[in-house]
Amino acid sequence: MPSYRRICVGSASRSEFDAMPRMTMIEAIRSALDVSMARNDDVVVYGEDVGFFGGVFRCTQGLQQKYGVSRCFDAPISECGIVGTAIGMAAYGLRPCVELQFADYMYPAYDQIVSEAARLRYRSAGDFTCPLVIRMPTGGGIFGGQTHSQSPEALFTHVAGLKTVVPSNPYDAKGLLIAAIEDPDPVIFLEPKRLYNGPFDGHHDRPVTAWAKHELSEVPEGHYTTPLGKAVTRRAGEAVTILAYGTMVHVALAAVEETGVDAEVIDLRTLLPLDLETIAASVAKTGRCIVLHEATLTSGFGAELTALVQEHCFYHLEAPVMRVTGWDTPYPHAQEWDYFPGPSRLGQALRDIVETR
Amino acid sequence: MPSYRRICVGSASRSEFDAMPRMTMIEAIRSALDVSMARNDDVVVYGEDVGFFGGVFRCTQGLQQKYGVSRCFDAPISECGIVGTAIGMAAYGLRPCVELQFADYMYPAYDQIVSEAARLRYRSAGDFTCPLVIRMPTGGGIFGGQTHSQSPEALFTHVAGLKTVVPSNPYDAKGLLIAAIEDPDPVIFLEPKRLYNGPFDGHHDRPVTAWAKHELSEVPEGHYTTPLGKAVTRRAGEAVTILAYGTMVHVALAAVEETGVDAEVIDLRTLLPLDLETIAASVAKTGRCIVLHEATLTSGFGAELTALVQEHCFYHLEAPVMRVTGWDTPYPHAQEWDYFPGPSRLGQALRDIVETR
Amino acid sequence: MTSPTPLHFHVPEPASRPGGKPDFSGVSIPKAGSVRRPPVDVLPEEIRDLAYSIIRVLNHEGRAIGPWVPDLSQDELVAGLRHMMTLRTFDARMQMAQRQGKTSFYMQHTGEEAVSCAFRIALGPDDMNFPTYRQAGLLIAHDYPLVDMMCQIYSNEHDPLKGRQLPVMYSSKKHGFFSISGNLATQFVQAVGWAMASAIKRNHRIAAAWIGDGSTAESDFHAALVFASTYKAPVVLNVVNNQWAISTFQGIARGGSGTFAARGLGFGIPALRVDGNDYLATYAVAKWAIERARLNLGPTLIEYVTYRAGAHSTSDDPSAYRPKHESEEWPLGDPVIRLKQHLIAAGAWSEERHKQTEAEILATVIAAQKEAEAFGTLHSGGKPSARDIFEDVYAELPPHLRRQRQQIGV
Amino acid sequence: MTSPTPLHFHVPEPASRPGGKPDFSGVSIPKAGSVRRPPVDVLPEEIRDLAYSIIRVLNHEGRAIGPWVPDLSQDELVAGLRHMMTLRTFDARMQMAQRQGKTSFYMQHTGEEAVSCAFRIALGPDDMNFPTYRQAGLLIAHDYPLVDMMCQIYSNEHDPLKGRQLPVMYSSKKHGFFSISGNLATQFVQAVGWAMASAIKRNHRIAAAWIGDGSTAESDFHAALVFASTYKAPVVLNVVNNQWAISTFQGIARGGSGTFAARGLGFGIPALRVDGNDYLATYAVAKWAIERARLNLGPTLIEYVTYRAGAHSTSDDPSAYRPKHESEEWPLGDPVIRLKQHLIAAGAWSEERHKQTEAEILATVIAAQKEAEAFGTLHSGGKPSARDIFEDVYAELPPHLRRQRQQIGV
Ligand SMILES: Cc1ncc(C[n+]2csc(CCOP(=O)(O)OP(=O)(O)O)c2C)c(N)n1
Ligand SMILES: Cc1ncc(C[n+]2csc(CCOP(=O)(O)OP(=O)(O)O)c2C)c(N)n1
Ligand SMILES: [Mg+2]
Ligand SMILES: [Mg+2]
Repeated sequence: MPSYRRICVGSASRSEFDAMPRMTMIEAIRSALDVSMARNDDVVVYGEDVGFFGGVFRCTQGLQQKYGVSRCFDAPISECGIVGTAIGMAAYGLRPCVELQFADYMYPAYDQIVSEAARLRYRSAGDFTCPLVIRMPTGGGIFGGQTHSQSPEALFTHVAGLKTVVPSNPYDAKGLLIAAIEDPDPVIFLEPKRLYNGPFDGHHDRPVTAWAKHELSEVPEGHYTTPLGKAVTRRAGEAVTILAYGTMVHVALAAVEETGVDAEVIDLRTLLPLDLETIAASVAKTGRCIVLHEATLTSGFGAELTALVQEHCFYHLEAPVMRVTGWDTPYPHAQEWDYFPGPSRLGQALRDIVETR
Repeated sequence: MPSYRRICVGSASRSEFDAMPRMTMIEAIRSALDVSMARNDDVVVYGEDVGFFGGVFRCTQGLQQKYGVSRCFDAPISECGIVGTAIGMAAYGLRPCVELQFADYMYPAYDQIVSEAARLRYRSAGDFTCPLVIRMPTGGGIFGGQTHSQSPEALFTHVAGLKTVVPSNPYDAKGLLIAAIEDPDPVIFLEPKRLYNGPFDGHHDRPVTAWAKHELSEVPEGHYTTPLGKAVTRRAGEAVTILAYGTMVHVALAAVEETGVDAEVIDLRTLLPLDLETIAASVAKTGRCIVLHEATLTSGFGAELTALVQEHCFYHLEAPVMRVTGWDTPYPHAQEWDYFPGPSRLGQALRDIVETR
Repeated sequence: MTSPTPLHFHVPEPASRPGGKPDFSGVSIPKAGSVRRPPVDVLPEEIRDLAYSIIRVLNHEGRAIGPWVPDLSQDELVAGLRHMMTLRTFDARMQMAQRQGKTSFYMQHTGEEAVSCAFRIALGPDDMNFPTYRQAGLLIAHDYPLVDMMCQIYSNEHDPLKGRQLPVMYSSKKHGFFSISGNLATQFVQAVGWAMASAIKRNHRIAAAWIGDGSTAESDFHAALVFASTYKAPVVLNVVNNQWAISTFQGIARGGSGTFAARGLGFGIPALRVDGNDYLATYAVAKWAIERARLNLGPTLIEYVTYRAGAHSTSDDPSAYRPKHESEEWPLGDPVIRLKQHLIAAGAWSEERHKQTEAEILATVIAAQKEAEAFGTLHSGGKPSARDIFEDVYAELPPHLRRQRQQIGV
Repeated sequence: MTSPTPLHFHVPEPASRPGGKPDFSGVSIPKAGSVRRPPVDVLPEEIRDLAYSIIRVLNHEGRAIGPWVPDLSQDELVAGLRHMMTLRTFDARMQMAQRQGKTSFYMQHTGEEAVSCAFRIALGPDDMNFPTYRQAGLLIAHDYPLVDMMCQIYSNEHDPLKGRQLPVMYSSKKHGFFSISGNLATQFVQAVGWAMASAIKRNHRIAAAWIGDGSTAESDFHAALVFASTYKAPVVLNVVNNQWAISTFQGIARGGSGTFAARGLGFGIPALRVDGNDYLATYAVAKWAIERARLNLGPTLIEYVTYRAGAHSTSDDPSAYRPKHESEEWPLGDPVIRLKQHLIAAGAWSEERHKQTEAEILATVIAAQKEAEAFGTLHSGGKPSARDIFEDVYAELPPHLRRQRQQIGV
C-alpha cells in the first residue's frame, strides 16, 4: 500500500505534523467542532443527545461542559425542528453545526434541507444565506438493520444548493468539517460510522484495526482545513480507476492489494462539487473505471459518476464503467455481509474489468 | 410523425376504441379514479382541496358527490398526515389513492414514503403490505416558480420498494393509474401538469393544441390497464435513441420532426421497474442515445439511464450517451424557458450526437 | 363488551356551500372591551380561557373601549389607515396587472389588511418577520418601496430577486422581512431558530412567525411550538385564521379544538385570540406578545380571527366552494371601514379626507406602477438575465454550473 | 420601548445528574382514588384538568380504591402479573443473550411492564396496535409465542421476519401488532389512518397508537393529532412517558407544557394521565378510552407516567447521564411489585406462589430460548437465506432485482 500522506491534500503546514497526536475519526470530528467553537462564537452545536451526554457516538463529548449550554445543547427528537431552527439561526448570522443521530433519520428534515436550506440564497438573491452544517452518521456494517445503515448521499447530490462531503479518515474528517463550518453555504457532512473507531476494509471477520496504526490518524490539534471539492488519489495505478468515498476507500485499497490489480484509487471526499478533473485525468489514463458505494444501486451517486465518466472519457474507455454497490433493497440485519459491497465483490469486479477488452 | 396508437401497448380491446370519447389528461385521470372507485369499495381518494372542490387541477371533480364524503374528502394541509394515514389505511386493506397538490410539496411526506410505505412489506416479511398510490403533479412550464415546477422522480427511483410511473398522454394516464391502484405495492404516480390540458412539445410561444386533436386522447370509458414496467416506442428510428417520459416525450417528437434526425423515441412510462429490454434493444440498433428530462441534471434519473445504457450497450455505442435536462439550479420563474430543456436544446444535441463518431 | 353500532366516518363540513345562505352563527363573538388584559408576565395556565375568546377594542359605533385600548395617537392611527388603504389599492392594481398578462400570478389581502399593517407598527426595526404570502402589509407599513414590490411581481430587470421567485414572494432583510417560501409552514420553525439565535447572542431582537389557519396542520408548526416552548424562544407565533385554505374551510385543519389559539395550550404557550379586523385590538395584542418576548418571557401564540374576502390567488375562484356573498356576512366587518369609522367618530377623519386620501394613494400606486413597468413586465421589456439562473445557487459558481452556463452561452 | 436586559437562552435541565441525588420532588402525585371518573361521552373541555393530574388506583398498601377501580377478577389480575413477570424474565434472558453475542441488540421494558400488558387485555382481539420497541407486553399478554419472538431477536432460520429486521422489531398481524419501524413516531399517524379505514368501512375495530415521551416532538405526532381530531378517528393515542429519551430527560420534549397529556387539549382530544406503574389504573384508563373509540366518540390521548428503569438499549449506559440510583427513588414504584402486593393484600397471592411462579416462568422462558437457539442465533446455526434479501421488496421480483440476485448466485 502506498503512503496515504504522500498524496493527501491539506493546508496544515509540514511542521505541525511533527509529533502529532493520533485521533480516531470521532476524536477528529470532536476536535474540529472544538476548534471551530473556540475560534468563532457563532458556531453552535446541537442535536439529539448531543449536549450533556455528548452524542450517541460521543462526537460532541465535553463541548457543553466547555462552551456552555447556549453553545451546545440537547434538542427535542425532531429532525425537522433541528434543521428548521438551524436555518433560522444561520439566517440570523450564526454558524450552526447540527447532528442528526443517524442518516436514516434525516427524512423528517428533508423538506427543510431541500426546500429551505438549499434554496435560501437563491430565492432571496443573496439577501439571506444559510451557512449550516448537518452532520450525520451513514453506512452499515454495524448490524444496525435498515434504520441504522443507510447511505442517502444521492438524495443530497440531486439537490442544487447543497454541498455533500464524505470523509474517509480522521485527518480529512477534521479538515473537511472545519472547511464545511466555514463554508458560506449549507453542507451535508456524512460520517461513515463504520470508520468511527478504525479503518474498516470490509473484512468483518478479521479483528478491527485501530486508527492509531493508520497514517491518516495523525491529526494536528489546531486549525486547518481540507478544501471542499478536491478529491485525492489514495493509490496510483494504471489498470483501472476506482472511484470511492468514505468506508469504500478502505474496501477499495483492500481489494486492490488482494487482487494485485494495479488500480488507481480515488477518494472523492466531496461529492458535490465534484472534482471531475481528477477523475477524468485518471480514467483517461487507465481506460477503465469502477464506481463503488454502499447505497442502493439504482439512482445512487454511482449512476452520476458513471454518467460523467462516460460523458467525459468516452473515447478512453475500454470497458463499460462498472458499479459495485449495495443491492436495491432495504439494508437487511442478518444478511448484512451479503448486502455490503466488500472486497470480494469488488475483487471480482476488478478481475472482470481488467480482462474486458 | 408515425401513428402513436400503432405501437402503444394496452389491454383495451380493439372494438372498444370505436367512437371512443376524447379526454384530456385531467379527464382521463378522473375517469381512472371513477372507474376504480366504482369497481372497488376499498378505493378511497383524498388530499388537499380534493373533496368538495375536486382538486386544484380538478382531477377529482365530482367524485365526492358521486361516492360520498367517506370515499373522497378534503384533508388537512399535511402531506405527512395524508401519506401517513394512507399507509395505515392500506395496511388495513383499503386502496387509498391520495393526491399531493404539487410534487414540490411531497417532501413533508418523504419520510412516510421512504421509511414506511416502501419498506412495510419487506420489514414485515409480507405480514403487512401497502397498496397505495400517491399522485402528484410534476414539471414546470406554467410559470410556477421553484415550488410549482419540480420533477423529483429520481428521489423515488433511488428508494427500493417504490414503483414510479410518469404518463405522457390521456390514454396511458388512465391505464397506468388503474394499474397503479390495482398494484399490490406503493406506486408514485407523477402527472406532468403541463400536459393536463394538451400535448405540450416545448414550443411555449405557439398556441396550445388541445388533447382532442391527439390520437392518444381517445380513451375508453370503462376499465382497462396499461401494465407497469413496459415502455413504448413512440417513433421508430435508426440514428439515435431518445429516452424520455412525460412532457419530454412530446418535446422529443417535436425536436425529431424539426431536425429531421431519424431518432427512435421511447416513452418509458414506468421508471421503476424499468423496461431495460426495450431500451437496450433500441440502443443496440441505433448506437446512440440521448436521455431527456426536466429535472436537474446531477443525480437525476438520466444518470441512472445513462449508466444502464453504457453498462448494457457499451459495445454498440458510437458516441457518449448525452443528457439533456434542466440545469442544476432551482427552477426559476422568469427564466423558465431558459431552464426548460425544450426542442431547440434537444435539437442541438440531436445534431451533435449524429455527427459524433 | 356489548356490540355497539358500527363506526362511522366523520368529515367536518362548513356551515354552507355555494347556493346556500352564508352562516356565521357558529362564530361566537364577545363584546368589544369585554376580555381582560393580563400583565405580560402572567402564567400561561392563568389565561387558558383567552384562547377561546376574542379580544376586541372597536365596538359597533367605532369607539375604542376596554382594557386593550392601545396607546396609539390619532396620527398613528391615520398612518395605519393609510397603510391598509395602500395595501388594498396595491392589491387591486396588481390583481388587474395579472389579468392583463403583465405577470403570472398574484395574491390579495382583501379583508385581512389590519393584521400585517398593525403588527408591523408594534414591532421594532431590528426584529424579523417570517411571513407568508399574505403579509405584504409588513412591507408597506414599514415603507418598503412599492416600486420594488412591483418589480418583484413583474420579474423585471429591477426585480430584487432577479426573476427567480413567484410574484409576491418578496424578501428584504433590511425591512425585517424574511424571504418567503412557497412551501407552507416551513418558515414558522425557522422564526423560532432565529429567535433562539438572538437569545444565544444575548441580543434584544425578536422574531415573528406567520402561518395560515390551514397550514397549522403542517408538521413544521408542531416543531416550532416544541422548540419555542422548550427554549422559551423570544418569538411571536402568529396564526392568521382567515377561515379558508384555498377551498378548504378552517374546520378541516382545526378539527375538534374549537380555535387555533388552543393549539398553544398543550405547550404551555400563552395563547390569545384577537379580532383581526380590528386594527386597534390587533396592534394591542401584538404589542403585548412582543413585549413578553422582549422581556425574555418566551413565546406567545396569537390567532387573528379574520376573513379572506377575495380569492385565494389569481388561480382561484371561490364561488365554486362557498356562498357568493359570504364575505359580506362576515360578522367582524371590514378592517379599513372599521378604522375609518373609528377615526371619524373620534373627530380625526372625515368622509372627504378619506376620499381624498383614496385618490392620493391611487395616484401614488399608479405612479409606482408606471415606474415599475418601465423596467419591464413578465413578458415584455427589461428582463433579468439567463445568467441569473446560475448565480446564487452557491456563493461561488462551482465548475459544473460554469459548464452548464457555458452551454447556453451566457 | 425602554431597553430591557438582553435576552438569554433557556435550556431545561433535569433535577439531577450523575453524582447528584435523585430528585423527583417536581413530580406531583395525587392520592390513589382521588381523580374523578367521567362518563365516556364527556365533552373534552369538561375534563381538561385530567391532563394535569394522575389517575391512580393502587394505594401505598396495595389496596384498589376510587372510581377507577376496574372490573378485573383476581384470576385476571394474576394473569396480568404473570404477563409482567414473563416480560421481565424474557428481557433478562434476551439482555444476557445479547451480552453473550447471540444477537446484535436488545431493548428492555424494565419498570414499564404494566403499560403494554394491561393495555393488551383491555383491547379486543381484532384491534390493531401500532407499537414502539418498548411494548412487547402487547405480544406476551396476547399469547404470541415466546419462541417466535426469540427467533426474531436471533435473526435465525425461523425468524418470521427472515432476518431483515433489527431485534425486537416484531410484526404480527394476527396478534394485532403492527410491524415496528425503527423510525420514531412514523406509526403514530398510521394508526390514525388504520382507525379511519375502520370507520370508513363501518367496522367495529379500533386502533391503538404508541409513542414515547421524547418522540412526541416528532412531526408525525402532530399529524396524528390533527387527523384524529378532524375525523374523530376511533383510536387510542398512547404516550409512554418513561422520563427519558436515551440521555435526554423528558423536559426537553415537554417544554413548558407541564405534561404530555396536555398536548391533546389543543386539539379538543380528551386527555388522561395515568400512573403507568399501576396495572389496575392503566387497565381502567385504557378501557375507558377504548370504549370511547368503539362508541364512535373519537380519539383519546393517554399519558402513562412511568420510568425507564434500565438502559435505553444494549448500546446505552445511563450512568453517564443520570444518577445511578435514580430508578430506586422513582415515586411510583415497580409495577410488578405493586400488583403482587395488591394481590397479596387481597388474599389472592402469596410470596411463595410468587417465587414459585417466578421459577416456573424462568423455566418456560429458558425452554423457549433453547428451542429458539436450536434454530440458530445471529452468528451461528440456522440463518435466513441471502435470497431473502431480495424477496418482499415488491410482491413480485422485478427484473433488476432478479439480475442482482443472480450476481450473488442465490
Ligand atoms: C407544503 C405545501 N403544501 C401545499 C401547498 C399548496 N397551498 C398553497 S396555499 C394553500 C392554502 C393555505 O391556506 P392557509 O394556511 O389557511 O393560508 P391562506 O392562504 O388562507 O392565507 C395550499 C394548500 C403549499 N404551498 N405548500
Ligand atoms: C426519527 C428518529 N430519530 C431518532 C431516532 C434515534 N432514537 C431511537 S430511540 C430514541 C429515544 C426515544 O425516546 P422515547 O420516545 O422517550 O422512547 P423510549 O426509548 O423512552 O421508550 C432516539 C432518539 C430514531 N430511531 N428515529
Ligand atoms: Mg387561511
Ligand atoms: Mg422515553
